[in-house]
Amino acid sequence: MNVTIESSGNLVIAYLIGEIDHHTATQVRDKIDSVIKFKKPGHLIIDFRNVTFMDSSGIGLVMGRYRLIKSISSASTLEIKNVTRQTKKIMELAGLGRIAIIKETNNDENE
Amino acid sequence: MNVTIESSGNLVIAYLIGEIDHHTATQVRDKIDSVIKFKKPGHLIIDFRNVTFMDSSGIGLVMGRYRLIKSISSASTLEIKNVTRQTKKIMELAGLGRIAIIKETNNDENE
Amino acid sequence: MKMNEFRLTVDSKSVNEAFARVVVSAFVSPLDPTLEEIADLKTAVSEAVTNCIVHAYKNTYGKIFISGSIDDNHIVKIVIRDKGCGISDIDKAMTPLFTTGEGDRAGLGFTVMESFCDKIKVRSKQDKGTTVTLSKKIEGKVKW
Amino acid sequence: MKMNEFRLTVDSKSVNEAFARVVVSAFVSPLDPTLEEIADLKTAVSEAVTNCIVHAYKNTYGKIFISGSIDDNHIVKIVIRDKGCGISDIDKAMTPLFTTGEGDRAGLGFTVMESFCDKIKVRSKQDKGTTVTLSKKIEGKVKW
Ligand SMILES: Nc1ncnc2c1ncn2[C@@H]1O[C@H](COP(=O)(O)OP(=O)(O)O)[C@@H](O)[C@H]1O
Ligand SMILES: Nc1ncnc2c1ncn2[C@@H]1O[C@H](COP(=O)(O)OP(=O)(O)O)[C@@H](O)[C@H]1O
Repeated sequence: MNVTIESSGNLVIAYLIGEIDHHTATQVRDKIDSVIKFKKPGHLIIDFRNVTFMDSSGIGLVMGRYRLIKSISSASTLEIKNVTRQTKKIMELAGLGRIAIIKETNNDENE
Repeated sequence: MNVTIESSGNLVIAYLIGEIDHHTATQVRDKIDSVIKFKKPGHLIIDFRNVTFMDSSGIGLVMGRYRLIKSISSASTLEIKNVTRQTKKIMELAGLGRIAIIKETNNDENE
Repeated sequence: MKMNEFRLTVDSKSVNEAFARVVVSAFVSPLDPTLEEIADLKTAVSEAVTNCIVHAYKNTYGKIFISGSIDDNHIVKIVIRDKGCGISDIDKAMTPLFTTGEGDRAGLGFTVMESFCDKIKVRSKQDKGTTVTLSKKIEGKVKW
Repeated sequence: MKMNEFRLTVDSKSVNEAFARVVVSAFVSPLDPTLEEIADLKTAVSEAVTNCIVHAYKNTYGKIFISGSIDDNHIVKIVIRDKGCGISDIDKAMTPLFTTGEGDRAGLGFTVMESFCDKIKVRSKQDKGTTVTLSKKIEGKVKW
């Protein structure tokens, strides 16, 4: 499986794993969405630390989850964490910074 | 390069590296042979610790070096060291044990 | 002059997105590419192959034809061809964020291909299919 | 029933021995093969592809046609075909240690293919070419 999900209180964290493409994104999406719909989190973190490859399907995955949490509550926020060099290039191209707080790898881990 | 060679006194050690197939074996052979012809060793060790793949071209490589040292001096001996699981399977199929002393990985390293 | 080339045919199944990426990266590996060059090329190929599956053969199955060549200037050319629905307006299709896809398509496939390769050429004919040609020079790791 | 398949054409250049191995191992990877299954299959493919380069197209160049399929019993079939010189006596060619090759050919290619696969079929016609079909069931890693 390409995702592990943790949740506590108002927060859901999705740790993506391996290669994120159209093939794997479908399964990842379904798994995250079922948790979001159940937990209705105010804050969603998507962690990219263990992503070894990502194409624009990964962008679609992030934007789709953003739309979903916003549709549940317009105050919800999205954070993208531990972005690696290759995934960062695609996120910049997509302008994901406009909808999410993006934190790169090796940035301060504890908050 | 797929081989590093050390020599001291009567001994030549060839450390094979990476994938040994017909493509790489040609270069490896030329490099080992030029050292053998120059040093005329009484004992040749071929070390397989860092071999990640080998097909029957590796067998040809070993047998050819065996013939070469024997043609220089019939008293010369060949030793095969740090054989991994996959390379061992092919060596057994080829009966390399008949011409060389074969030592597997994790066998006593110091002699 | 071509140093090496290949031709590959696969089914329009999403499992072959990863397969195509590995094939292309293995093909260029004799050029000793940097990690970034490999990642860029894999990403562009992944976009083009995904488009065949998601758009060209939407609701159906067909073959995807991938070919590659390396010339003596280390320019890698990868051609991804389908016999699917075709694209009526290529300029519009290549506009960032434009998508006819459902669900989570971001409309960024062509944008990624353009920015991760040196050159992209798209030819298409409605109901006949689409051919995407990606070119990228592989500088490779500097040898000291 | 076929779950997936591919067709690949490469030049008879020795750099494509490694390329063919990577392609085949990427193709079967959705079956989650063990390291040993992957190594066995790669070795058998390497032998067959090398034979096309060393024997079939000796002193010349030609195309090598590789195709693969996976059926729903997880039986992988890899077909390696050349349009080279052909084999006059297949039984003799398959005898362990028999070789017409120069230098360091060990005469063990067919022996390796036979023992590392479940089944091997060789068809050949002189001056027309040779087709080697390898079959191997991939049990894969046991899922707990
Ligand atoms: N091979 C193809 N066959 C048919 N239509 C395509 C093909 N590739 C792209 N398109 C069209 O171009 C649009 C934009 O493609 P792209 O930039 O890759 O974004 P996305 O795949 O996210 O939609 C697609 O939505 C589709 O309408
Ligand atoms: N594709 C081929 N085309 C022509 N001859 C072949 C082919 N494959 C094998 N042969 C013949 O069969 C012999 C035995 O092959 P093999 O067992 O692979 O050992 P080796 O490759 O070491 O010679 C070869 O020496 C060659 O004469």
